[in-house]
Amino acid sequence: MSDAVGDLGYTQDEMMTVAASRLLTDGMVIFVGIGLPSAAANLARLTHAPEIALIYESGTIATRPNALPLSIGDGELAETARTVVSVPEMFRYWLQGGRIDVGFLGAAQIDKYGNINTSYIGGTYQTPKVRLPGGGGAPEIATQAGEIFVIMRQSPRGFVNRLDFVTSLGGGPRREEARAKGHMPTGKGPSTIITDLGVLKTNLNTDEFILTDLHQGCSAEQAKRATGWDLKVAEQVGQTEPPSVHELSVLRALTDGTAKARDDNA
Amino acid sequence: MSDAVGDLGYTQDEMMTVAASRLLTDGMVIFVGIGLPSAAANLARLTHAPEIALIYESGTIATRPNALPLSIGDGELAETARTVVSVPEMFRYWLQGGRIDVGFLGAAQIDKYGNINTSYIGGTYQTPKVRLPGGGGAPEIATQAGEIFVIMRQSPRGFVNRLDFVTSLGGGPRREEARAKGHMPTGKGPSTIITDLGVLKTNLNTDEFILTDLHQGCSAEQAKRATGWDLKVAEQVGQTEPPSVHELSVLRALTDGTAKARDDNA
Amino acid sequence: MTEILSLREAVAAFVKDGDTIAMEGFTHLIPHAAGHEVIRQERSGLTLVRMTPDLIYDQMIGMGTADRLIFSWGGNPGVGSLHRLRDACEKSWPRQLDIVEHAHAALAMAYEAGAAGLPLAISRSYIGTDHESVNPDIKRIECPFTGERLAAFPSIRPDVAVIHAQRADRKGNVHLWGILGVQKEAVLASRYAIVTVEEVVDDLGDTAMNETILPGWTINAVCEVPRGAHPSYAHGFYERHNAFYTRWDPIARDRKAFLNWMEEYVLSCATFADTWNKLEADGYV
Amino acid sequence: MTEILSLREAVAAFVKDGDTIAMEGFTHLIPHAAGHEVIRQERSGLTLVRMTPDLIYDQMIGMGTADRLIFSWGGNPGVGSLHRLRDACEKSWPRQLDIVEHAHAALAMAYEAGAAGLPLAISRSYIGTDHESVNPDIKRIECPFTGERLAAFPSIRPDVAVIHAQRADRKGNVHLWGILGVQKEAVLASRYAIVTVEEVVDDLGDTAMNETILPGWTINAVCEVPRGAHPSYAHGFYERHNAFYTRWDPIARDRKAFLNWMEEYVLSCATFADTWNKLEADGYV
Repeated sequence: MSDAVGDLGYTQDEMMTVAASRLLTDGMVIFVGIGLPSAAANLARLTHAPEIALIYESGTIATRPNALPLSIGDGELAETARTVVSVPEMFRYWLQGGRIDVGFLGAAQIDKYGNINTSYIGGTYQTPKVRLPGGGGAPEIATQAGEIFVIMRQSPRGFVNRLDFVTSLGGGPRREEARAKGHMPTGKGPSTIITDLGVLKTNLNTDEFILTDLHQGCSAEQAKRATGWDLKVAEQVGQTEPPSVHELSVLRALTDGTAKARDDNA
Repeated sequence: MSDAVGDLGYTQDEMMTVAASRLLTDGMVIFVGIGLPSAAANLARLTHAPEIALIYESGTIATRPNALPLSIGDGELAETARTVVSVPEMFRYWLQGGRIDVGFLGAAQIDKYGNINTSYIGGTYQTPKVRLPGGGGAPEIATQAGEIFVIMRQSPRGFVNRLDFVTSLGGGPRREEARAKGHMPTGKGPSTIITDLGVLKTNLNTDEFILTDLHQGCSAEQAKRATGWDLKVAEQVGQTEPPSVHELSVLRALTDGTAKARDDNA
Repeated sequence: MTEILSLREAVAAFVKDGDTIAMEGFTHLIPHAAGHEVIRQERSGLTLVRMTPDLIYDQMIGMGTADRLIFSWGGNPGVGSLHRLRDACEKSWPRQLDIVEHAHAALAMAYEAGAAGLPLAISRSYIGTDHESVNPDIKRIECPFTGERLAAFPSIRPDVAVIHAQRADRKGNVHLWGILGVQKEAVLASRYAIVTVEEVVDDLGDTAMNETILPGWTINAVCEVPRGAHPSYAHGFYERHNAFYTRWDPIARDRKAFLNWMEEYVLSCATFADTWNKLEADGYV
Repeated sequence: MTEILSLREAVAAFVKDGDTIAMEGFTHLIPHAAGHEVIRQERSGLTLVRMTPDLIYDQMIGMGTADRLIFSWGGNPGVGSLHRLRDACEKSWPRQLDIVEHAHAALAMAYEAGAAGLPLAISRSYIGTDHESVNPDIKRIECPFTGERLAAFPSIRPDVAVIHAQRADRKGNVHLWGILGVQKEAVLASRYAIVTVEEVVDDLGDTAMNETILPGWTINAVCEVPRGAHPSYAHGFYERHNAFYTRWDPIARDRKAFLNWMEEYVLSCATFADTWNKLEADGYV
């Protein structure tokens, strides 16, 4: 645990995951991306939000895995789900049908309005420098879930001033333009970005994401340096409560389970 | 059995059902209407076409009832089905998806092109003299199944010159008009009408239904009198083979089973 | 989140005069008891949506709860007419009933589009039929890729869906199987959903992985009403009561006989259990 | 009607150069063995359709079978990039690969529209994104009832669908459960369908009433290929082989390592059973 910080020896990634989990309240219906969102959502379920309903795009509804899944469609997600539906049904009835409170996403690149790029970086679309995986479920999650939380590490490469490609819509002028053309987002869009340094929320006046909270040991200066746009800082910046012993132990049990699952069938 | 005819003592309705069943060949996939079509289709399955797949609009696929169902969604249809799908799936994937060889319908009124009225008779649409049940599955079956067989008793009230309302499309000029408007029927439409007097098939030149076969004891004159349009008769009229002892006994076992099912839960 | 309520409470809380109501069930699992409760609570001005109106809507129409019916097949299956529906269409008794006539495929897809959050459904429907001339809800859109002109019609988005299912748990997770009809779609297309069930259980146990479940957060009220689908059926609990469907025909044929029957077996009963006891005492069941 | 064939026979009979092929499976039940067979039979000019290209298409693209890819998420789940896919996109190795980029929702609905016999799908997709600027297949249609401008895109109608399932009977009825993905839709949208299965049985027995069954008449060929989904999984038979996904990363990163691996474990093997034996002997499994 070389990057451990603070008294309890938690990492910044753990702080980020714990902070994200606390934003999920009991009874919420969450459309969960794989990786960090899945870790935060399951941590919430196993701590303060036992009746949270986790939905993965593979079709698993109200699933309760014991270890964090490695893929979006691991067998354990199906086994512990209340029911499993087809992928078209998932996107038609559950996401587009307006049955999701929060879409919980990761991202490769994000701009100050919460627009996300997961398609390509550099070069041209036809001949990209780096071809990324693409949007997956995110383009529709971003406009159809009630609101969007994004969890990603803060760095100038990820928090950029201009995206090469908008794979999933954020707020701001683009969202207004879409509405003006008669394209109707049904959710509120991205409201919160949780990073390894702190929390960003949209400013009601500008629709820009601004820094509202810092994790212990992190400074606003550090956050600004890790951001490719001119990051505004809220007048009152909150301080995140460090992970509790219970939160940390549950999170570590979840990730240990994952490592074990990976080894078991190696 | 007061209306029994012929040596074996079969009724004209039985003859009609047996004649219809013989048109269904093994391996066919049939979308089956309730009542006479269901009787004929199950008779075929239990005699010469064991691998016929019967589909009812309630969502039951490849069902094998022991008694004729009273409703389109009897429990036995579900219990003996290979699988049961939702009604939207039935109409989307199976019918509109082009997975049906033959749609097998009954009708209240039919015209010489095989257009069918099951909506209303007399008065106006808003204030009908007789309000009929409506189309149910038939409007899309008529245009989306590979071809359509119709089974109904022949009478001037049923075989009419002009319909008050076209609930389901036949062949002829209306079908051509629809195509010209860019509305695309994907099946061939009605090809055969089986009645208690004989069999009518479409004439390739005029698209009109003409009399091609007579059951034993029935005359072309009788069929013409039972038809509201000027029924044309084929140059060579075939003679239907009477029901075999085996066909009759299977059919009666089917209908006896139905009567029993009705009594059992009375 | 779901409340476990009596049927009376659920109807009082969620069904309002003038609402658009979908009480669904395709032959199987028709929520008859809930229909009785809507009649008892004297709702009026309803728009009723149902693929197959069946006896449940024959009774509701005959008792004057509805101004409008959206449907695709209105008969007494295997028996004949729905006489109260006919009387309303043909003679405006007890009041005028506007009808919006669809075909099964289109109506099923309109529910599906509602569940899918879309404003419209498109399908290869109403080719060469007269429906478009009497139903202004049917329009045409041109496929931008093929030029085909497909039927377009508004999705169904009821105020309230009412369905019957075999089981629910106390959190409102609903389990139904057998002939599924359009119930899942009706619930997900609606603003509110009431589910009557044969039994409320502590735990649904191990249901098959892909069985139909409506999670609690899609359901507003669950009401335990044993035999609440009668004379329809609940697979695994009781069979369709075919004889009752036959016996309904002469009752519904005559206005007075109908009103007497409704007085006796619905209006003068406080709950469906009372109705059931009377039906039993009088040899109906 | 279905034939029970060897995988070699099935691919030879139904997969042609230049075809549009959908080999589906959403994490679960990915038909990897069938992908190997297509590579062995040196098909070329294929248009590959798949929501999540996964290792199966990484291998097929790297071996030059495809000119075009229609997809919505192309990564190695939980590991990182599909390096062969990236090399084709970024450096046109081994040949140029045209990509048609969708989002999951839209691609799933395009399959569904194909299964439903429609020329197009409509959805509330691509709101405010750049997809429309690079994918000419995405157009807009105006809802005639609300004026909303919905995304419209052509349905997916492949020449051949290839899926893996748990079981089939000798008549070709296919039984699959667990995570269902878009396999039913892919099969019903396609002209031909090949299904590899863990086991062919005389009788599927009593499957749950509403479980997913693809009847024999929708399937052209069934091939018994035990472990044919590896390194993906078959619920009830074996688990996802996560370590293999990790191990694939360095192999796929390097063109030569990739070609050597494909030579050793695919091209020089006659069947998937041979591949499996080699993987076992070399400690992969």
